[in-house]
Amino acid sequence: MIEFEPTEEQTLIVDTVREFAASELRPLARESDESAKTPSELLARAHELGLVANSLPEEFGGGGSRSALTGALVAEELAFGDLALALAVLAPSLLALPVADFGTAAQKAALLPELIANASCAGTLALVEPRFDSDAYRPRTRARRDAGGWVLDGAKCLVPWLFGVRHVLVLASAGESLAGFIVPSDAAGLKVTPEAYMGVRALPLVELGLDGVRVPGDARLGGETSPDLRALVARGRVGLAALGVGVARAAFELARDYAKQRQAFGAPIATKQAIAFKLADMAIEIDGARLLAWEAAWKLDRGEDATREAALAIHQVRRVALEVADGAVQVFGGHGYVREYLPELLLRNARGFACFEALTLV
Amino acid sequence: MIEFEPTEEQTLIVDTVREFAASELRPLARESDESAKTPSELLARAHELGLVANSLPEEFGGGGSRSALTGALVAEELAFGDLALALAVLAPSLLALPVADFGTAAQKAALLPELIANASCAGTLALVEPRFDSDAYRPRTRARRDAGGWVLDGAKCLVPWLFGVRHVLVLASAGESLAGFIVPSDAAGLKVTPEAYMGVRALPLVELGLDGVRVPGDARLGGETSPDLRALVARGRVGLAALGVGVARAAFELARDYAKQRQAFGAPIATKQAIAFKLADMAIEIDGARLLAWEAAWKLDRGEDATREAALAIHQVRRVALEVADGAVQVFGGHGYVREYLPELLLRNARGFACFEALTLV
Amino acid sequence: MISFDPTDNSVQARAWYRRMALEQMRPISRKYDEQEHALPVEWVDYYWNHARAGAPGSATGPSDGFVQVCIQAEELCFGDAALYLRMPTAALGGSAVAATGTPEQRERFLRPFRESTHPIWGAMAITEANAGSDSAAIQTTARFDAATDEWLLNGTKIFCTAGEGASQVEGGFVVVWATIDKSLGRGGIKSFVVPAKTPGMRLVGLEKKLGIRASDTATLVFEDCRVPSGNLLGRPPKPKSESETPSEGTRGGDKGFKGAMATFDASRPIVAAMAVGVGRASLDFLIEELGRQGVALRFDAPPREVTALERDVIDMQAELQAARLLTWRAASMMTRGKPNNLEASMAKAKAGLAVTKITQKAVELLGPVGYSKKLLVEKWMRDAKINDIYEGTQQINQLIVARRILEYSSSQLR
Amino acid sequence: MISFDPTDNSVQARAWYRRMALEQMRPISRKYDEQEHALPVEWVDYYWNHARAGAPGSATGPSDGFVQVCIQAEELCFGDAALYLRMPTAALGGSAVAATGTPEQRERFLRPFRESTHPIWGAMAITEANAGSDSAAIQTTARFDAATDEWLLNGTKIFCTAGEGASQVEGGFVVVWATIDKSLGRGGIKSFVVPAKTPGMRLVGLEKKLGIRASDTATLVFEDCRVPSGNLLGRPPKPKSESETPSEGTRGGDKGFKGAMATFDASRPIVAAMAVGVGRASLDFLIEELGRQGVALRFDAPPREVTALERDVIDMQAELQAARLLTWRAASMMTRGKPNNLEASMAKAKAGLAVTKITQKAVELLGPVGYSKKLLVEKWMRDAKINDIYEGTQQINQLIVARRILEYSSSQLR
Repeated sequence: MIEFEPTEEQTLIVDTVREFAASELRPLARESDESAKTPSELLARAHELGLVANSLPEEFGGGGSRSALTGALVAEELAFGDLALALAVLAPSLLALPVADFGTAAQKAALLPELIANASCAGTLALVEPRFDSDAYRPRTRARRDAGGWVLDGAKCLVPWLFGVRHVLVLASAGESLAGFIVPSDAAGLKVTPEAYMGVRALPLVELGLDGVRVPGDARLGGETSPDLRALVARGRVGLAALGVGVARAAFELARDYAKQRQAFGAPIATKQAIAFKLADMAIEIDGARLLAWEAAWKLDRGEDATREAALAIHQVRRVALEVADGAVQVFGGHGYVREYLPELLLRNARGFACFEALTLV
Repeated sequence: MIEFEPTEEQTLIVDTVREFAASELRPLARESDESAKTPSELLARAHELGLVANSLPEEFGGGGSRSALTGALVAEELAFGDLALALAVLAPSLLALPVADFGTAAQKAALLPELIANASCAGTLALVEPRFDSDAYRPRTRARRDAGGWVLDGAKCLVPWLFGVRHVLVLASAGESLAGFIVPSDAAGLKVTPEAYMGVRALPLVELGLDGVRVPGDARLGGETSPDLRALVARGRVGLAALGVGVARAAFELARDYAKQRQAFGAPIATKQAIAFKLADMAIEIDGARLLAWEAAWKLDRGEDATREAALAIHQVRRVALEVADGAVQVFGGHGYVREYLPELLLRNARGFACFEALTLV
Repeated sequence: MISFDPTDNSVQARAWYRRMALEQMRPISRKYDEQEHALPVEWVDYYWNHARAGAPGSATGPSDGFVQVCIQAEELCFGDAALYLRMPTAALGGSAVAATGTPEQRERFLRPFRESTHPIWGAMAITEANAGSDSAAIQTTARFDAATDEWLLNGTKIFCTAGEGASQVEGGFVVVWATIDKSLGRGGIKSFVVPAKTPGMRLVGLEKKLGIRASDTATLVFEDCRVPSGNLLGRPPKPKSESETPSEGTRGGDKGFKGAMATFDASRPIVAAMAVGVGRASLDFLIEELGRQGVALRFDAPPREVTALERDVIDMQAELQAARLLTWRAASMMTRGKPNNLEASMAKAKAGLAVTKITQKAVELLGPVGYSKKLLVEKWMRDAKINDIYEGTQQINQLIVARRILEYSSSQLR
Repeated sequence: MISFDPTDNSVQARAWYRRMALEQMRPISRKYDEQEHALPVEWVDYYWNHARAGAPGSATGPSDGFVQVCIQAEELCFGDAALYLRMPTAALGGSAVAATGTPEQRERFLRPFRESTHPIWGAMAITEANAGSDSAAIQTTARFDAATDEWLLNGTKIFCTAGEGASQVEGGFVVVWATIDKSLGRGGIKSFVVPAKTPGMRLVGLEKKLGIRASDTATLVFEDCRVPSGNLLGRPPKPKSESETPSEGTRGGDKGFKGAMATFDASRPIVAAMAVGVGRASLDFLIEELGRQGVALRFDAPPREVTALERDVIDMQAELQAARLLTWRAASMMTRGKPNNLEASMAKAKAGLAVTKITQKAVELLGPVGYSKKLLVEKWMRDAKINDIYEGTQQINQLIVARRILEYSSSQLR
């Protein structure tokens, strides 16, 4: 039956996360952006909440309730608090979910307990590459077989790199397929360089140089099953789409509240059609984009290929998040341009969705 | 010096044409659209005015003052009256201008006197082809040499075909270059089928089938000089851009006047920001598009390659003409949807610019 | 739970209506676009005889409720929106009777739609020359004649969809909005059922339109048109306190302007679904035609290779699906009995605009072929535009959304 | 005649400023974006010593007049918009003095900009916490002290561009908008020149901003700040009829609110030109970078092959050029002494919005590289956005355009 009401359980989770975002993320948003730092206590508190662990298999200490839809609901609420901190809080899933989905028994046993138990973020994922036409499906980073193992060459960027990272899942082209390799963070030939971007400044990001990085044969995610990881791209896009909806909603609500309170020409500016209709369009576009993200997540949960739905959702969100954040700056006028208020931060963050891929997963 | 004021002579011409468009075109717009007919007396009156002849060489009876910029000014004014009738009125230039620009002495002598003297439209031009990806620069209609002459094969559409057409300039790929062939309208193998489109209904248009149409060697425009006619595409785009600006301006002015007069909720709807700002945007976009068209025309008049400028102008006009016409329908509300008022006609006409190429020339 | 999985009933209905769209409607689309105002007899007869009872389905199985109604509207407008509007049904007039009529009125006016031996139509007459979006400005009057216990209607209504059928064919009816007391403003506006062929109701014209030409958009004049008091929709209210004005207290139906406006909450998702249907007709055809021309559309093309065409089509698909899901959400709330005024207007605003653009874009992307009358793509562009205008223009729906999200009354945000 | 051919003077100036942009500004763009609020000494000194006198050119040859000023602004903002705003010039304060001051005032306040031995700045202080777009709501007061023949200014001004330099460096000045009588509304608003370091004028803060971080956007507080009566801009008007209020008749300068607003007709084309400069920086870089990556951009690609990239770039180019030409048109009218209020707002509205979108799109099209701090593309996006906000937001300029085209007064269209 076609329905749009979260389950009671989902509603409970959403309420909890909303509260968490309001009390723990939003108040830190500005300060973390200015200092370009993720407060480490935040990760500990998020770990307590079990946001990531809840999705991971019970046998390794997780909650065992995996749902992309629930993940999308959670992501939106976190990003409503702050995008950079949301990405940081969810970062442990970057290695944990692929290992849970595609890993060999040995890989799961070796990595999941630590990823679940550890409050710091022990694993990450590297997909995007530092070129204008970074292609999620066809990385130029290549893996070739050599002496029973693999050699990786290439470059990655936009790799979340929180304190404590011990392994990075490097996505590379192995022949025609998209393969993943679990690379220790101190591997020889791996060069880690911190990066800075216009937005998500609180999230530590690095560029990775891979210069003949050698890993053993069993470092390939899924080992001999040689899984094609294209599905990860869709999981990333659905997660990002949900985050983008959260960013847009934050911008919309700030703009709405400001417009009702700000006076000009003797009345709140929200009473002007130019402002009111802009806010109406924002609300409509946000709801439409959210439903696209939900549909893609729902499809993932049914175990179906969601390449198309995820592409549509992220396409829409890229536009909507940017337009809504830009609209919020516009509603705030001069105040939208100064860092005393949040709209400019939301605009910088919103623009990131144009190039983000697999910076989160559901 | 960078300036935006037409010369006195241009102003005079514009005033004349504006008057002509107001008295002769606009009043016939609806009726000609409904009956899908160009009133033949209109062509005669336009001929008297010398709109086309004015641009043609004096030695054959023309006015000898060729200017793409003046042509653009004239085209806008005519289209402000009505697009279909403007295209009809300007149609004699479709063969005359290319012959004047590229023709051999023999071609000029054979064709121009008739094209200039005759009130009916003795010549036309065939560029567009009946497929979704009709390519102005690379027609699929091909010309191959055969026994000292040429054989043409292919299909054309959107060919203006007013009463009296005796020759059609068929643009075809001759090897790698864009060549033109002067084909008698009764040539063997030439099949002429009337067409109907959503817009410009008053303009008679035909599809041409060319099935082994043979023409002598001297039928190639320019003869042995084998000129490449790519420049014609730019001349067409500039003319169309100017026409599009005229259509948009007609829609804008109708919407503006209606909005000031139409009452809702106790005041003219123009006093609502949603309507007023839409009108402001229309005015801004129209002026911007006009300036792009002028710049491309100015470049043509300097004898420079205007491929880029013409592409930018037509790109902009395609969007602007459609958006403004659609906006006018919206401002008129229900009245915009009925054929008692002009906005719906303007919308249908405006959409045509997406596929028009060389339906007029400057 | 959140689910995008239609029930078996919906799946079955979708297939049933889709076949009807393709087999019964499409073949005569062009014909009745060209023969403006002609009655599409073959379609009217087919519908009356074979489709009136609705799609086959399990009465006991789970239903998507109002969402299924939207799916049906989408499929039929995927066929032809103009023919959809010409279907012999009670249409918006029926919605008004169903939503605001008494049980007796529902029975009296709607039964013929089940039992008549010939096709009949219902219609709703609201708009006037000087009352479009501003329904409260209605000038048509209803005066009570106590001597005969009748209402006398006087005024002229325009843009009345299905107004020819509803006013001229015995058994149908027109629901007419009229004011019983101009001094009461909105409070004075009531709806009256005027049966077809009632003396004093005259069909004076049919609009020639941009699109939906098979739909009869009528101008109706009412001159001392008499209807029994029982044709005022709703129950005459209980006697009220003396402070009430007599006209409001003793003569008005219990669901006046507000009740009538509330039927928009039901009709707007349907209009949105209709828009989505037209948009899908265009988009599906475009994709199929490009396929026939050897153009594959990829969702994973390398960034530097993505064509403008591909990106346009992705955009059209995303916009269409966003409009559809917003529509279904508004409908689903309706099924659950939740207030959906905001969501209904969101769906209508989004669908009207998105589909206007999608159908315009489809004409563009198909070049001269798209602009030609040889295909239906140009017709769909003309048909689609009405969805951005009727049942509240784009601007009116934006206004409603804005008021809701800002929690402003209609006097605070005008 | 219609011509797009710049004069030799403009061509020379363009080349001269472009070289300055590339050689003097670009190398320090990132540095002063990061060191927010630091004085870009090398640039300030360079400008003061080498560029203040303007581009070399022929005094007798034909000039593009105000269009050339726009070309200059475009080139310098092609270099760096923030550094442009930090140039030691009289800036908007100077425009106000030039437009509304007496010859004596022009001489007194502007001469130092030619003769000072160190760099100095001018600024304009209009905006207040509760008076943004609504300049008429200004709360800063000017009270006349007949005893000393001085005006006393009291109030707080925000968003004052170059307000640090203008208020703190001897020789510069701030033009302050203040009301001499709140009961007069707009009529009571006058402009006062407050020389740098005048007691009672305090710099209390500098805004941290999204972009243009090298520009000092100041908050200035005025507490019983005294300026001589001769610092009220404009000539004290001739005695008027008795019906005039004394405050308006005897103390006000002859160019009040309206005169001050008219300076926007000159400044808006310049802001538009600045926007175009930033947009061009982005677009030129994008095209060059794509070229380096082997992506050719065609204007004549076959329809089915046009890439999304190509179409985006064509769109960006058309939008940028439309903005530029609208700007030049408004400037050209200014040169000819034609009223250009409508055209100036058109240019500003178009350029602000177009360049916001162009710079945002450039970041997108360059993927992670565009979003990174390694390039200046992300900075240009941040810098560009201010053009959609200051000198009248997008919305205010739309409002002005709408009033003009509808011939509505500010009370008819609010």
